[in-house]
Amino acid sequence: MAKIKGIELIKDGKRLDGRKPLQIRDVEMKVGIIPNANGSAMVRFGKTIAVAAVYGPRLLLPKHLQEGDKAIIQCRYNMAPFSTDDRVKPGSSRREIEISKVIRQAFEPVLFLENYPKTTIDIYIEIIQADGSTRVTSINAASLALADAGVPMKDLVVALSGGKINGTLILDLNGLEDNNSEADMPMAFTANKKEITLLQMDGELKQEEIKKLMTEMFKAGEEIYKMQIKALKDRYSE
Amino acid sequence: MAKIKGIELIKDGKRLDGRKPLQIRDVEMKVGIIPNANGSAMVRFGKTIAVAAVYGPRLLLPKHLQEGDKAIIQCRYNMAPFSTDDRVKPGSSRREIEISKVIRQAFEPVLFLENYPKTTIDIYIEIIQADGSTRVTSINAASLALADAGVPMKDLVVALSGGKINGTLILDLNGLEDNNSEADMPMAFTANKKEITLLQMDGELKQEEIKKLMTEMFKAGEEIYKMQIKALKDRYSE
Amino acid sequence: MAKIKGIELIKDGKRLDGRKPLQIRDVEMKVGIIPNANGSAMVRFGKTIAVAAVYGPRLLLPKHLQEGDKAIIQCRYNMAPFSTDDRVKPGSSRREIEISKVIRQAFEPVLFLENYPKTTIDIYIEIIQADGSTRVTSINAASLALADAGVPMKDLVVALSGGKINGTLILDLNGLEDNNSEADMPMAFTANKKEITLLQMDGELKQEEIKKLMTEMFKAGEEIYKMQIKALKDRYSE
Amino acid sequence: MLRANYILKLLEKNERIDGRKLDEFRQINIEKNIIEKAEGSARVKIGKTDVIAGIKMEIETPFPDTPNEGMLKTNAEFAPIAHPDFLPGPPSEDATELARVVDRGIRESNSIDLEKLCLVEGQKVWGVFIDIHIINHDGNLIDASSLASLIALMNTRIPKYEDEKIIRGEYIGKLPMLHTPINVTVSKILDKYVVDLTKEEEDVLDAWLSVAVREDGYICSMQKGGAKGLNVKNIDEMINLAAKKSKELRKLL
Amino acid sequence: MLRANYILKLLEKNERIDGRKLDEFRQINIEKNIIEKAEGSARVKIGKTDVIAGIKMEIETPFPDTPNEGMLKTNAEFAPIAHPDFLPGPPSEDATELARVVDRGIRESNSIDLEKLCLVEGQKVWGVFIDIHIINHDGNLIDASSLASLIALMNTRIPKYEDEKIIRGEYIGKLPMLHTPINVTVSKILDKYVVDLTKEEEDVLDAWLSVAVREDGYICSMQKGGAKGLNVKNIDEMINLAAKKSKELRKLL
Amino acid sequence: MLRANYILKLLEKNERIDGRKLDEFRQINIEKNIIEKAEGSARVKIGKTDVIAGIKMEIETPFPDTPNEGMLKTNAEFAPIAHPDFLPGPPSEDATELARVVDRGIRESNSIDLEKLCLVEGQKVWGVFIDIHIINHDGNLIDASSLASLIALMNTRIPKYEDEKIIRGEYIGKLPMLHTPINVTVSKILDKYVVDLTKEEEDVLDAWLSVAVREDGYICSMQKGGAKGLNVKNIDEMINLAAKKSKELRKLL
Repeated sequence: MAKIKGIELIKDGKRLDGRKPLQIRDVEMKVGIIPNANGSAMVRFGKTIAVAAVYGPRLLLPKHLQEGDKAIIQCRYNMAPFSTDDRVKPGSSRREIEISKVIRQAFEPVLFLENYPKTTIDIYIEIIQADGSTRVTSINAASLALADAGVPMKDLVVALSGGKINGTLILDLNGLEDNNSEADMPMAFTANKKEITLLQMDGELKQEEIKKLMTEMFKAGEEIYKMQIKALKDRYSE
Repeated sequence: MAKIKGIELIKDGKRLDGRKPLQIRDVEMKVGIIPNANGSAMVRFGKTIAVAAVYGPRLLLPKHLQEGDKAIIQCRYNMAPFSTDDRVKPGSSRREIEISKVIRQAFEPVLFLENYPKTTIDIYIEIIQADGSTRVTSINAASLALADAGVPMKDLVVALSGGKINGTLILDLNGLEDNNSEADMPMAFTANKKEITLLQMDGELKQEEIKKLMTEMFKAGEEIYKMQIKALKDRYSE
Repeated sequence: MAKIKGIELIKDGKRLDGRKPLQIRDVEMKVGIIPNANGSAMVRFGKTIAVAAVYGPRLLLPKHLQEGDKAIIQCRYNMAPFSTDDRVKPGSSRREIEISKVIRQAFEPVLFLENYPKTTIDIYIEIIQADGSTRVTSINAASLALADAGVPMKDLVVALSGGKINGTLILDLNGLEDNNSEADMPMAFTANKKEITLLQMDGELKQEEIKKLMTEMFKAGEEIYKMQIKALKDRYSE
Repeated sequence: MLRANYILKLLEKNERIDGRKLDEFRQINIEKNIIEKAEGSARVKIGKTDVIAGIKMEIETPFPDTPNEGMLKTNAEFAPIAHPDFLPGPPSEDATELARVVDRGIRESNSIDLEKLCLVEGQKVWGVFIDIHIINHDGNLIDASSLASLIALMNTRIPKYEDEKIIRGEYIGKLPMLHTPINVTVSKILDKYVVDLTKEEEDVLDAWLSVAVREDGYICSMQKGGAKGLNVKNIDEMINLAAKKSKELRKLL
Repeated sequence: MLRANYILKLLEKNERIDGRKLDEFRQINIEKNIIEKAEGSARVKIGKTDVIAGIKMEIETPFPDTPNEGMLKTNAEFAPIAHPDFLPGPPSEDATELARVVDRGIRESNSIDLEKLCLVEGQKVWGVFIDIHIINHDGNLIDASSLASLIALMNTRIPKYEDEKIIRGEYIGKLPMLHTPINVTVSKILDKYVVDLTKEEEDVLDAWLSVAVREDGYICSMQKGGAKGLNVKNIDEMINLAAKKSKELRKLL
Repeated sequence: MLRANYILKLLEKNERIDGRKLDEFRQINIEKNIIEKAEGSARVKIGKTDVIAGIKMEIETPFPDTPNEGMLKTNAEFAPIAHPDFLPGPPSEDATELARVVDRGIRESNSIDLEKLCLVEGQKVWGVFIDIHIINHDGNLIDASSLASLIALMNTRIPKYEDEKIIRGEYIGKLPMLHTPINVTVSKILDKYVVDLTKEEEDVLDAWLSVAVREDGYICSMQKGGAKGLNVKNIDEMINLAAKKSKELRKLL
């Protein structure tokens, strides 16, 4: 999804894919899709598809990496080579390294790491298709995978992106919007306590716009939370 | 040795280097060429020259790589930068990684790995010059190097390549033939029991052709085996 | 600083930057510039700026790298990406690997390594700006950093470069001279005993020229030694 | 070890732990074109083994000795989601072998009409990138990956190329395919020939032979693996079985 | 741990271990153009934290979707001279994050007029390489590195380019700058907001928010870090504090 | 350690463990053009040390500041066949030093007439790749590798280059050589100067000086190594010895 000079992303109050500004895309969530993993999930927002698997808590080796009083989280966010318009070369880019770190931190506040000394909780994420908002889609998938793995969590983590196009605040940016937006703000938060565990922003926003956008994101987050709960129920009622 | 459109590789029953279809190239074998190694050998098929050295069985470090009940084989097949028409960049290519693996497996069936727990038997192979059939030449060299190292083997391993050019089954492909053949089939087998320990094939062959080719390869293998025995005798009668 | 065909580097007994043949550039030395390090120093010869930090002796991990009866020295010479005309790509080049080795060896003779078994003395050098003679500038900085770290030394190590341009022997080559010289000879030696601990030469010199040049380098080294002593005194009288 | 012994004991009686016959595949589930962004894609599940192959078309410089042919490159990633033993990092030896075996089956059977992929002789050709992504590993990765790759190729469309740019999302036609090789891996355990092994069956195999069979019956590539040898009779019978099973699998295309 | 407890105890009383107020920066020392070989450079010391940013201008091929814009690339190296825990080797996760946060602050605020850096559309543009070199790490690397990078850019000159060669040392003018984003990182420790943490303070923080504020008041990038969450009120107050402090820091430009 | 002590004890009496004089080389065996595929090659054995140097000629883009000169690149691989301590992997520090010392001897003596290797100024020149492959390491790798490289270069032929392609196997002439530097490494053990050390002698040396001497007596490169220092008198005497031995070795060319 290229940067296009002078593109009009919103017309007559509708986005190019027909959505209203604060409407999120069609969402699909499926828990337990990887039999080998302790927990796993697929989450799709529009064309963006993330698959997450959780392995652990399991003993961390070699020993010198262990923390004596708690578990560590190891997280890798990876884009499949075929997930984008131009093929992604295998191997971690600097973007992927940074995203892996912020995703890891999005879960640190909700896990009882002190209960599992010397172990690792591995969160692996594969972006199967990328059309914007991949990191927040990943977090929704990882949240479900952790729950599926039976790793105790203080709260589920819910995530989505907000932004601004042609002066209008929007939710859930797709790839074209992401690359041509005035601002892009991914956020993750705990479903009940609304503790923000990931927040990034790129672009140009006034402080009031940030506040307004967050309010809308919390609202939409309620819906995403319900979908998470439903996906987990579907899994256990299989 | 490039791929050449429409090249005629066999004329009047003779190959471009003058050989008959089932004739192997001039072969040279020399055992014990690397004083530092526990065992070593050089084998030449035509212009293809492979040097193999064996170190071990020796303690494997770091410890966590050790197998408690047997030795492991570590094998590296490597092409010298000057061994081919266009310089080979140093560092293992995917082709070299795969060949290292199949060569290792060519020897697993004949070694008494369970006799040497926690150790490694290292088989290192350098292709000094490459003119086709390098992996089978390597196996003949490694077989001699293992014998020279005094590593007990159930049987010597003998290897050669077969293939098809212009509709004719041939043995011991050179580089030009390899790159322009209809089929290329490297094979390794135990000299006496005729257990096949490496078999690969690329190209187009009917099942009957495969059988016929194997029969010829076993026959030629007898000759190669005799050369191996002679090379070992020459070494010990030095 | 490019290679320039037929460039005249010395005219009327003066070098292009106005120096006399045996004159070294303006030198600046400052000890203790990195609070985190056990010892540190900045040394500038003209535009060439080297920063050195010493960490240790400190326990070397992982264990299997330790020497039971002495400390090891780990040295890394690194060029900052912005230090040269064309940006230097991050990551160690072969040149940097070799220079790291010869710098390490320049200090081995003067340290009491046997006093610190199982430890490492880490010497890290960053070239902030490169205008010739970077390795010798680095050694002067490292010598001060070691002294600042309180690592006992038999003697301070002093270093400078000598060379030949347009038939004239010179000292302290700058970048343009280095790239267009007839010979370049970096040397490090102990300040008092005059034990040479680093010596390299590239170019064309007769044996008598080498002797003559060394004599001049020892002489100039006296001055550099005095500057080292002064820089250390300035540090302790802060 | 108890589990391994149990598997072997059952095999002696020609039985398998999941009730299958020795020459029976698990259920195969195929989804096509699941990745809109890829020029072609397929997901193949064989039992619990789950593999996605995606095809990307990119502009490349041809190899000097085939200046008017497109290029084929195959890559396999053992994504760490797929098995507790898979770790992040560069491709393992096994992933490298998998990619190369799949690649050879397709390349050596002349599946793709590479000459039709030349844009400017010696300068610009289409590169066909097959990327194999393992989602869950429960054995028989070679057959699953080969099948996924073949089906993905059969559904690949060539994008429009205008003014030195690939116009993603607009297509000028399908990838020209000449042949359809089917890869079947036959394993020998004890004196039995078994197909489509699960991961725990793979842990007790003696040797395997992977055979790519073309629609015209030609064998286009073979690869032997495993720590034990095979004799000529074994090879012959394993090729027979592979050829027979390839006909069944072909019906899935 | 005693030290950590002491820091926390003081903070409860709104005091810091070095006597500063919670919203007070350490002394900031700025040196410009310290590297003659670089097209621009700056050294920024904030207390004992010591950072050099150097700018190199190189000829690059533009990205296909911005054929008439220059390129910006930011790299950070945690040189092992700077801290006992920094080791030689490829950039760590933290160094990667630092480079990307600095990069985004500059990129997203449109600091550089990249369109003026095009030489031949689609073929040749100026690449602006920001290299951040940490000399001593005593906390708050993001603010120090951002400031050093901005000042270095503001002092960058474009070299002459003739006959396909860069003439180093001869310049045609300054790098065209449109905006000057100032990055301020606010940390939450207990229920306090604190700026410009030292390394030992960073070891006890709960969460941090880094905010790039433009001269016109626009927020141009944010990054949250740390192992604890933040609520909306926290975020709002932290942005407020960042905006306020950015005005102070701006006077240093 | 007993062995080391024995070596030292003998040296005190000016004796060596293999009966040689201190300034005596082991037997040197030279084979030329052993690799048909290489444009030049040589195998040099000094005692049990066994080294192959191969030369490949490739088309390269020249460096910007020497647009009409060919390029020289030297690489050394400590192949794991050659010594129990050599392991597969990227070049070690010692292999890197070896390659650079050999390279400098040849480069700094202007051995190759690089200006004659220009095809199109600024665009295409011949690259001369020296690859050193250690077959067995029993000491004195620098002298053996330098000699092998020089002899390989002296026997190198330039391939035909037509229609943007190298025609391997057809040649237009020999590589133009201007000078022939001979590298001799002199080691100091105790107060003795010794040449051509075996591996076990190298383990007890104090310092070494490697000196490349040209046919006209000029010294073209030097490298000091080892954990002890050398004084001016040492250096002078070691250069003397190196110059003397270089004349003997030169007869082997």
